[in-house]
Amino acid sequence: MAQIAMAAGFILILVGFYGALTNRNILRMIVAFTVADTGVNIVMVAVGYMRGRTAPILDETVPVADALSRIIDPVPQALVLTAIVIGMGITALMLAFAYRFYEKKRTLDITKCTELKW
Amino acid sequence: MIRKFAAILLLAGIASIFMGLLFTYEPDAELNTTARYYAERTAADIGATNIVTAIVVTYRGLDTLGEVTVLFLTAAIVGLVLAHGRRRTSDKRRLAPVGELLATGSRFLAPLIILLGVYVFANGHLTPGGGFQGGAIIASGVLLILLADPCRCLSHRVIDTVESVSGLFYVGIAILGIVLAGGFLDSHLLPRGELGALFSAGAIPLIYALIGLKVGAEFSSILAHLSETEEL
Amino acid sequence: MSGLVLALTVLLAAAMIGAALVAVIGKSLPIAILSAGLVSLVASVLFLLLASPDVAMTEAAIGSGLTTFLFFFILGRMRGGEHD
Amino acid sequence: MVSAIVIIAAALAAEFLLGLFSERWRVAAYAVTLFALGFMTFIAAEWVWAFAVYAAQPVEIFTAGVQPPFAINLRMGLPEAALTLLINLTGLFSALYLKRAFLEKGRAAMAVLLVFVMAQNGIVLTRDIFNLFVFFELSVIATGGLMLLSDDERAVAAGFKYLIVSQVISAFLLIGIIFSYHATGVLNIDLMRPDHFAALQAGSIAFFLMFIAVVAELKPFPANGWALDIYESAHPAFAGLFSAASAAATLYAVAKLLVIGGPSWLPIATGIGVVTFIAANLLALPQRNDRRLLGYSSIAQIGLILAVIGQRDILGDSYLFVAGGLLAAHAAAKAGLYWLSGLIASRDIAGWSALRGHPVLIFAFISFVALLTGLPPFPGFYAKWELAVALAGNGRYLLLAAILIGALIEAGYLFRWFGYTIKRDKPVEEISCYPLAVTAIVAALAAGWIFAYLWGDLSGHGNILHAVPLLFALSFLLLDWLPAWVKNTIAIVGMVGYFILNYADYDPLRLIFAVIILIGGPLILLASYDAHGRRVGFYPSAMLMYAGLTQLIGATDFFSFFVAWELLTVGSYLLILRGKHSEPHALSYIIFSLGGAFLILTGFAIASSVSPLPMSDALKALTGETAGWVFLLLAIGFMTKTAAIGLHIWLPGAHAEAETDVSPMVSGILLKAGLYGLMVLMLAMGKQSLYGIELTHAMLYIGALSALLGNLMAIFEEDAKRLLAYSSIGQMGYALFGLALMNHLGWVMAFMFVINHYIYKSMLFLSAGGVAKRTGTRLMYKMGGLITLMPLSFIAVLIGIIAVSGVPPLSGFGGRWIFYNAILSAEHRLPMVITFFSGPIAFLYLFRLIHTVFLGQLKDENRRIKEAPFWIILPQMLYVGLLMAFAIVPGLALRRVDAYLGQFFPEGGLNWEGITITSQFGYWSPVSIMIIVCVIFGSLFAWLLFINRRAQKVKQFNIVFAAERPYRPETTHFAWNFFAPYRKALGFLVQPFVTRFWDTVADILHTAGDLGRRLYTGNPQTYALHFLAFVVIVYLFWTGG
Repeated sequence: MAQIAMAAGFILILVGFYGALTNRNILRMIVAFTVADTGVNIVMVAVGYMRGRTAPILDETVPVADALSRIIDPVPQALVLTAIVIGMGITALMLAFAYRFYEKKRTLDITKCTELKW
Repeated sequence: MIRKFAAILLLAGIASIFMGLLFTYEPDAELNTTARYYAERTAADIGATNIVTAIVVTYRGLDTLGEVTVLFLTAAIVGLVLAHGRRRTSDKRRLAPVGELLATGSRFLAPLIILLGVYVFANGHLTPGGGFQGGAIIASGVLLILLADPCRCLSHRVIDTVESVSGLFYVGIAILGIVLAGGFLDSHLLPRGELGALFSAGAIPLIYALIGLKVGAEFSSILAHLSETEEL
Repeated sequence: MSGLVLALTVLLAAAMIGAALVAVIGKSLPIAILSAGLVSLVASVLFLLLASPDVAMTEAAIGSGLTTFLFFFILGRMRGGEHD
Repeated sequence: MVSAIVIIAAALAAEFLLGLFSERWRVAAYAVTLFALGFMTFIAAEWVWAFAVYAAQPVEIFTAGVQPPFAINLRMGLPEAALTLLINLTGLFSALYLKRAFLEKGRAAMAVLLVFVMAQNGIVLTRDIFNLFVFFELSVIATGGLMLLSDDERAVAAGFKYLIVSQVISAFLLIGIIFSYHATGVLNIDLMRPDHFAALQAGSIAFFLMFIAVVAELKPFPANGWALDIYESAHPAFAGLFSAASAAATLYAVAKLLVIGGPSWLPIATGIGVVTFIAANLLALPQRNDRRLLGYSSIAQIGLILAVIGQRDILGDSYLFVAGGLLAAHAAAKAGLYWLSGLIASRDIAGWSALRGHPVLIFAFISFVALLTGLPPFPGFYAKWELAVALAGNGRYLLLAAILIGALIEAGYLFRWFGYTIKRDKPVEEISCYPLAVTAIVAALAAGWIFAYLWGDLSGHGNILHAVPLLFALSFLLLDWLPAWVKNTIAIVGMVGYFILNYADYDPLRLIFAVIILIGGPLILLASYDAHGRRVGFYPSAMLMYAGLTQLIGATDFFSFFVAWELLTVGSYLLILRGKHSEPHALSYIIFSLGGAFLILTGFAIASSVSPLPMSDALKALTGETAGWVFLLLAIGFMTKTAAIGLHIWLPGAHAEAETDVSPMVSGILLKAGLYGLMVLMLAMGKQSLYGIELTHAMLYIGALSALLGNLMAIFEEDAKRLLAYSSIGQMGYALFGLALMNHLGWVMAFMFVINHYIYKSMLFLSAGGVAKRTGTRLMYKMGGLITLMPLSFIAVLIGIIAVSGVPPLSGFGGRWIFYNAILSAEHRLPMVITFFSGPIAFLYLFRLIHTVFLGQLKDENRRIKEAPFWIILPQMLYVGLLMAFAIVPGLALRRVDAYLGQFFPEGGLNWEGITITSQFGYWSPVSIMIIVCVIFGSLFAWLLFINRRAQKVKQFNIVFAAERPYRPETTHFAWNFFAPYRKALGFLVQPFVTRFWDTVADILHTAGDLGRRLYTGNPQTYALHFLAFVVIVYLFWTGG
């Protein structure tokens, strides 16, 4: 199951990159990047998954004493939480830059931002 | 066309790297060193039932501090980027007011949503959810207000103050950890309390609440900045 | 039970990839944005299956909720930009 | 001591505090920002102090009160302390510089800067890989934000490009981190071990992804287009910070990662680094935009440091010294240069000529260039030396060669830029001397010199800045406000004083050179009294050259010899650059010199890695093929300085275009440095052969060809000073030939040339310079008939050419006499014949100096000119006296040398009894020759006067108007193209093959750079594709290798 999720995550990353690298519209690029980000998150969570265990939350069903044998690895989840928020921050930032770009050029074509080169 | 071809070719190369990872991946049968420590010690040391929260707030608190800073930074930069083109308020086109129903509904709903957000981060150490999720929910409350009443100018002053004060308290608590407890961001400032109670797990609920407020304020700030842009 | 979960996982994965392809290749930008939101939403269900409720909540609230809103906010400001 | 984590906490607290300020309280917000940065700097400085002075132990900082790996921990050790100090200090000065922009943009911008600086600190301090990711993201976002501070509208797009590429990079980083965690069970860098990764294939791929993502932040070639756009368009204050601080932090992160990756990753790091170093330098060549050029140079430097980090296996503990030295130099120089660029309105590198008239800024500029090119006394020099020795000692010659080639290209464009600054037309727009900006620049300058001192103290070779001659030269920087004549007096007194104090320490061989440098130098400096005003920049440069020369002959080990070599090179370059039209010539001089210096460095590095003995003993101790290679490298290196044929193209321009009193210095004195090097080399190593070719034999041919072709080129020259310059090539050829004979007389002859060449070339250059000063031209056909107007100059030239051409009675003849004796005892006939024939050719061009300049018809426009100025004539007259003395008693100087050479070449010495000198083939009595010649000349002259006593003086008239006015009037002049018939016969020999060859090399490099940089299309998607290509290529190398 983890492998399936992981494979799906990798595919999302590749699909996202493909979209981000071939679409000329900036908004579409950003959309594609969010897809890739989701893929990364899925891969990360899948790495921490362990078959037949439950979420790392101690309650009546998972008493403290059993935690060692009942819960999955909590670390990747903690990391993904951070990664999601950072990803959202960068997306917001890119959107703001896109707005500024459109404001100046009245286009969202990424190939039009090549004044700086060589 | 060449670009597409190159992209496909290179991504095929990347895919083969990923396949190397995927096909040699073997799930752990037992928790590894780090996870084992958390599973065994969190309840006793930190007193939080949600181990992820304990990790996020305490063990890897520096990451979270950084993460909060990412949002802070993003909000600040979005403000800077958009401040450039923003015209004075007087130039703003007056949009037609939205319907009475929507306005009233949102006035009624928004506080509830915000309350829900508070609930989510207040219980972060016990149940799934926490400062970030709670913050996002608060922000969606703010979003609702913005959508319902586009002419309303959200007070940046209030948002910034909430954000700054909660941020300062966060850093303050972190530094207090050095002085009073075992180190930066140590949550043993406050008593551990009873496992599973609302007021338990040391400073975690306090920190997560501050994070919730801060994140909520930051998201709101981003949204408010965006909502003040001109239609192009 | 396990077989059901497995089947569900495969289904979710397929749905995600499908939505992702729409998001990346599809013609209309609003639909692409919605599809990307859908990818996140399906991913959050997948996170639940992977025993990660915290991540699932975050992904749903931030990944599929706020981010999608942000896109539409910006898109609304740039009429005509979507056709470039 | 304040805990290091307070650095991060302070930044965070300050930025959150800024949120409470109203937008109206910008000044207060700015004060908070500065205070926070100052506090962060203070903490870092405190730690540096603790580690450096009290040798404190590194401190681990635990967060959350839990041991790693269960919580994030930081570490503060000496490297961390030094790096955070560097970062925070740069941040502080950038903030000062940015005051205007900050007050305009408000507190949000200040908060972004604080986050940026904090993130760099975090990258350095953290020991947790995911935490590293968080700080990297902060750094990326803050970079995007700080791009908004620029006035350049394109900056926003550049920031956006970075965000796009970093999205791809961070995906790889995250996947790498999570799989590394899976493989090792920890996120802590210190607890991850190479065997964790080696066990599992997934683990090693995970490490690969992590590594490649962090390396991508170092802007490796070709995945660096975004960085160039950032460098080009960012606010200069931020570009400096970005180049200095973020490079420092990221390099340290890579160093941390490489520890866990294990030694198998080191070659990959080196490979990426070296490719980046060479490629970025090559692509920089055709660049005209100053900030983009600096961007290329930044990328190159970082690549070099990455390569050094990859050589950790052989550098051992000294890798911190080497990499740190390069990094310190890079940081100070790049920050300083970017900050300088903020003062200048034009974005073209030629626009930097606006700096002229601001000596402090010019000094800062050349210091920064020297920092970057690794010249002494800066840390990059020590680093270069250590690196070369380590690489040569471990047989990594290819890598060493690659690094040196890259460094040479970099020196090429940096010195070209400096040349533009000094020589190009000043733009209308003045620089804006914004006080805070100037403060930051001066701080960078001070940092560069402090680093120089520190690295000198840390190196095992002694501090370059403790050498008296160098300090004497540098003190002229502080005295530059004095009038020229005061400085001239100080210089003369200093040099003569140094000689008097030290002359007893020199052996006869060195004594000859010491006299030429320390007594001959002041003699030429007499001519410098002619200059008026303050002559800013002349004395530091000249004294730097003399300091280098003085230290050269005092050097006994490889290191100090090489230091001196580089010092004299830089000093003479600056001196030559002062000439009116000398810009391209000075450039080709410095490039050839540095190229030669790199060969010498390689030779020294090989030799000193074999044997730790002092220089001559170590050279002696070499055996086998190594000895041959070392000899070859060093010989070519030294022959670059003597302008042997093939390596000579820099000389004519450099010597001819220099100022009147500089030409004799660089010709009469500086050329001897190469001969001195050759002498030291050949005395120590004797005859060496490589692949069956005897190297001294090859040198015989080179010497002979230099003599022949140098003289041939001189005869077709119209420009008096160029003629003299070409003649120097020939003269050095003779000396080289003499040395290469490897017998007693050959060496005596070479010494004879050392002395003679100094005297007559100095004298002739002064005369030619004096004449050129009066007539306003150096073209000989525009002169004529000056004998009556400038009689003293005439006498000097007459005596000079008699001496040069080797006819009796002057010392030149002595040289010839010894030469003929020497070749009679040598076995190689062909080079001997060639050398023999170049003698009469010398007479052809020397004859023109008298005939065309002083005899013949006086030009109308020259009727009113006067004799050359007193101070230019005075040394010439002294030289005339010297030549006479040397002609009569050559034994004065040569006797002791002859005896000294007896140690090395016991056979074939001369017998110096009485006033005659006897060899195995005959004898030479200078005094009787003098008497005979004087009698013959005197009687002939008297007879001529007698038969011409009734000669009538005829007024001459201008023939030009007799018919149509010619298109090029000079073609009708009899002295123009005087040796046209010879050109028909021998012209093929003087075709500029060599010049064309080197031009082609330069063209190929330029074209390659120009084509290569088209890779950077400006499209962020292309940049992202470059990154993917980079990943795939490195992956293929890694799996394939």
